[in-house]
Amino acid sequence: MVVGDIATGTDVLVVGAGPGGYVAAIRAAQKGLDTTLVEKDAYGGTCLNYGCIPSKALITGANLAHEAGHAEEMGIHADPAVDLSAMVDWKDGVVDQLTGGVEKLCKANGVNLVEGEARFADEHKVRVAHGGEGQGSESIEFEHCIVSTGSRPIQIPGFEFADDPIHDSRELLAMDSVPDRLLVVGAGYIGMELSTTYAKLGSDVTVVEMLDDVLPGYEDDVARIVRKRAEELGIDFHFGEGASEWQNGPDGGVVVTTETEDGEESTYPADEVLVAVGRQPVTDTLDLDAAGIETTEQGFIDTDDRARTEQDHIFAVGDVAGEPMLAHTASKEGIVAAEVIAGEPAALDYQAIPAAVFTDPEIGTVGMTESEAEEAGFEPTVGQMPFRASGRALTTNHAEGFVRIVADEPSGFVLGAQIVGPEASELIAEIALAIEMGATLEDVASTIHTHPTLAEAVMEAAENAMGQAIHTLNR
Amino acid sequence: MVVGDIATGTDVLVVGAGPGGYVAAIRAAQKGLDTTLVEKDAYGGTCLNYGCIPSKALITGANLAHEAGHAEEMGIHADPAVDLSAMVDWKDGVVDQLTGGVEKLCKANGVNLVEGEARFADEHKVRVAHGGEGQGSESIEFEHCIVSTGSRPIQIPGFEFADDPIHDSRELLAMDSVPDRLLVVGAGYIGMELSTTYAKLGSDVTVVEMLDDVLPGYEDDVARIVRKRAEELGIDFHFGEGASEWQNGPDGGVVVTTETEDGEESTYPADEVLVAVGRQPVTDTLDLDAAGIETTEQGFIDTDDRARTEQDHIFAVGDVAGEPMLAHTASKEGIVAAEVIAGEPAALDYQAIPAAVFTDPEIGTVGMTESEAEEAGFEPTVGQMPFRASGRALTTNHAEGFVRIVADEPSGFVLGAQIVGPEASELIAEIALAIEMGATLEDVASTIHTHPTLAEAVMEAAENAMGQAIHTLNR
Amino acid sequence: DEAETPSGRVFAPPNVRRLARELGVDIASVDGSGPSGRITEGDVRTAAEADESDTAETADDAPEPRSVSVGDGESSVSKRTTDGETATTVESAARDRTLAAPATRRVAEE
Ligand SMILES: Cc1cc2nc3c(=O)[nH]c(=O)nc-3n(C[C@H](O)[C@H](O)[C@H](O)COP(=O)(O)OP(=O)(O)OC[C@H]3O[C@@H](n4cnc5c(N)ncnc54)[C@H](O)[C@@H]3O)c2cc1C
Ligand SMILES: Cc1cc2nc3c(=O)[nH]c(=O)nc-3n(C[C@H](O)[C@H](O)[C@H](O)COP(=O)(O)OP(=O)(O)OC[C@H]3O[C@@H](n4cnc5c(N)ncnc54)[C@H](O)[C@@H]3O)c2cc1C
Repeated sequence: MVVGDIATGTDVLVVGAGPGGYVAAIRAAQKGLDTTLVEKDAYGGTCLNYGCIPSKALITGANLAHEAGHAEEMGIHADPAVDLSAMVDWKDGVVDQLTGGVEKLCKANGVNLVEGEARFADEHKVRVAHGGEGQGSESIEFEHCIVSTGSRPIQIPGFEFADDPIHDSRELLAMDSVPDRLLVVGAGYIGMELSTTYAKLGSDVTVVEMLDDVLPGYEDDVARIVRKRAEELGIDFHFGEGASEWQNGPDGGVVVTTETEDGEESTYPADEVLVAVGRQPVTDTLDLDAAGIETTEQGFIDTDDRARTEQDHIFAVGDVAGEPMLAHTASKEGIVAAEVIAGEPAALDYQAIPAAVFTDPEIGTVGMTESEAEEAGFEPTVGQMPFRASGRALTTNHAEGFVRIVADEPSGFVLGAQIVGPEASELIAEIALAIEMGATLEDVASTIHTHPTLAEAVMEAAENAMGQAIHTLNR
Repeated sequence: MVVGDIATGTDVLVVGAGPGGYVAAIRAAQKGLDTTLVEKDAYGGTCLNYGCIPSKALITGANLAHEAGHAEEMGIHADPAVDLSAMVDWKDGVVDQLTGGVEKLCKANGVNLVEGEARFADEHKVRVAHGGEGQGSESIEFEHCIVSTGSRPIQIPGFEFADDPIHDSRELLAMDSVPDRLLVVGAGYIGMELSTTYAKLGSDVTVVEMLDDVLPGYEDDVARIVRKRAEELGIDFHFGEGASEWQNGPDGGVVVTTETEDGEESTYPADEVLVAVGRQPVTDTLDLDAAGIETTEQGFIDTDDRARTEQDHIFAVGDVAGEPMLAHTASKEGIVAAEVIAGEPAALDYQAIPAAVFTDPEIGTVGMTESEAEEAGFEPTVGQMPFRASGRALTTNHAEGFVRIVADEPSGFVLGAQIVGPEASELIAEIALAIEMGATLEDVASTIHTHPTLAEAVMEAAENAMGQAIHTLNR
Repeated sequence: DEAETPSGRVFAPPNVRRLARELGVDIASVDGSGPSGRITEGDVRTAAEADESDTAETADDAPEPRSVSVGDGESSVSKRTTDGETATTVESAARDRTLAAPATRRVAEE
């Protein structure tokens, strides 16, 4: 059936069904607003289909296979064989379950779902082009719009994702078999998560990074623990080098050339290449000027603390709205946008955004580092608990890393935390709540923590900052 | 060298170096008090040597071996062989590291360590009998005393731990090899943790329990998930039966007879028998009457909210002070006792004690259940999030269970939570903090939680209680 | 609009409960100004001042002085006492940072 250009109207039009958009749409519908969600590709967006979820699934699989194969110390002898295409099938099953769930939840909450690609026609109208069989297009008029079209990987000159051996993260999460030699360009969190995964699955991994350490933006002692472990896993790092070109190699693979700032060249053979140097907002395909919205030089949409763009009735949430480009920020912004449209006193007034990196070990951070706290005018005091002093960490056979908590000395208010170690992604949740609640070190230290758990290390770090830790020597 | 009966004096005498005693001693010393800690067996007490730590270490090993052997679905093919005595050696290494740490921390904080068994001579004096080579004894006079002598397993008539095939949990954590057939008497948390462990290591496990379900004290829907999984692992449950006697069996093992309330008998063959029917306080070997202290009928010492006994200068902490008999309660009581002795305004004024059971899946609970909240006069509202709707849970391939949060409807104050599922022991920490802080559902729901994490399910449960969950349908 | 809290349960963070003991305030009788009546540091200090101007009597929850020879002769109680400023804003911060819980901020917003 060919659908002609019919025009419909809606209170709230949401463009893009990633964690920003689908959450915004559900909340808007929950608030009684007539809501329409347009998605051109797959419900759940990058996060559920090609990002957070697939990467974490493969990390689980790689960890299990690797750990079981390296547990002689614990009396476990195994030599696991990994069938990557079966692992990817399992991962796809997880993704399907979640994206199916998103679709069902949208419908159950009364969100109208439209498949197609939206472009602004004017300040109150989009045209949606339907792909595939049905073809055609439709116009949708809206009172309010939430733009949540996400981001795509940045390409570097000479490395086209269209070329066979050159991959973005999405392709690397859907491989048939484990490459013998993997070259990774970029040691940010996506590059590091995937190099660790493939190193554990058995690839020889080489990482080239322009800067001088892994995970730029993280403190030295945090990044160092992850880099050391990656090196133990056999990952070969080359810092201060940018990938400049690639050629077919003599042995069927490719040879990648890198260049330092001074123009020094090196070459690395590989079978597959992952380029993970960052992501850019998807705003250039939206005809945003028709809606009267400008973007920044990098293509981001500026928003205020209600997630509003320069057009009062148009909101932007998620990766298009700038850093931090994280799924949970997208969702939070989506919720705020929906509630603001519903007339509620919602605002992006959070104190801290937690973030996690699922490397080995994991990283979890929230709020301020010590030096950020100082810059902000606090008098920071810091407490630390190494996991090697944690009973629970030792019993899990993962005792690398530490919990560090940052607080304001005079008031005791908790300002931030950096955790690197087992389950760091989960442990950070307690400190995020502490920060939001305006909790003091004493509050965290006085709260009884279950023994034996990793979370005790959070309590212990707070006690350490107060000079009264039991399981570490106080400074 | 034979030490005669010399008398020394101390501000604070701590009897027993478990998590109650050693923590109390360290804190007392930190407060500048002259502190002496007497231990007759091993630093760290039951918890580090024979309880929490060893059990969690073996659970880690059993989980890894079992998971790796059952991951075909994820594309992992392995057939792990377990050398239990090597696993136990690894566990012993973990224990040594921790108990060595406790000894060092005591010394570093200036605690005087005395090895031997203490008995009260009068209200201000103990006699310490030195075991082993040195023999002899000494008297120690004290201003204040903290009794933290812990607990021991209860024996049942006819089942002597001295008999070869009859074991307490301590012995079961130090086996040379995996028994073919293990019979477990008692389906409390220790019985369930160990049956699950041995089932995963390959034993045929039979559990007999007097009551009609596993884990008495936990809500039905929580216990059911753990029982179902245990049954999947091949554990054979017999409820409503008490073990009455055992005999040598024809095949070299034993035959255990059980009896129902109505006198119906059954017999079960086994190679090894674990009796885990509860623990009783170690107070009968202390000559407490010489100190003017009576115990309850079950041998516990009554204390007030400062951990004080009927003698103002004598405190009792940990398992001797009654339920809940948990390591972290012991430590908290130890800290309060030490601070009260130091003249500080400390008190056992916590609102909630979290607890965990390290079964498959784990259980974590804190504060009130819905019915407890009702009994206490609140108007409870409940929110729930099943882990099968959690992206992170699905990516870990462990999506059984749920997070349930209990709050007071009119005020929104969080009152409790029951979590059964992956990392439940860790996730409960955030809700413990929420309860202590007087947080409302809105506070928990508004705190940004990292994606993808299990902790998001806590936020989602709070949203569900508020009728605005995104990833579950609201009731 | 606050209902009586059942079973004498107090909704106040640990540091506020400790402060109440330190100042000899019976926290169960303090009116909370936070969301749903949560008790803040400021509420306890106000109650303490009111107590003081009332009578010099201390609540029965007050810590008893104990006859111990503490190392430095001074308990850490006095060291821990903070100045009288309220807990909601940290003035030392150059940044305008509100240290109030989400529910508190929403109430303010409304
Ligand atoms: C490998 C990888 C791992 C990651 N891991 C994590 C992690 O662990 N934690 C984390 O927080 N973040 C992670 N991220 C980042 C996370 O995926 C993004 O921050 C998040 O997806 C942003 O959500 P969004 O809703 O803004 O956009 P997206 O998820 O990108 O969704 C945008 C949607 O809009 C659709 N769309 C675009 N244009 C149109 C149009 N014109 N019409 C209709 N539909 C349109 C797209 O098809 C897409 O479905 C990861 C990313 C990658 C690539
Ligand atoms: C298998 C098992 C698993 C467990 N798992 C957990 C768990 O996961 N989490 C949890 O919270 N709890 C757990 N527990 C319970 C936990 O071990 C106890 O609650 C905790 O050890 C109590 O601490 P305590 O300091 O009171 O006593 P104990 O740890 O029992 O220490 C008492 C110490 O006093 C010494 N002593 C006794 N009498 C004298 C004397 N007269 N003179 C000198 N020394 C003396 C003993 O030798 C011992 O070292 C577990 C227990 C077992 C058995």
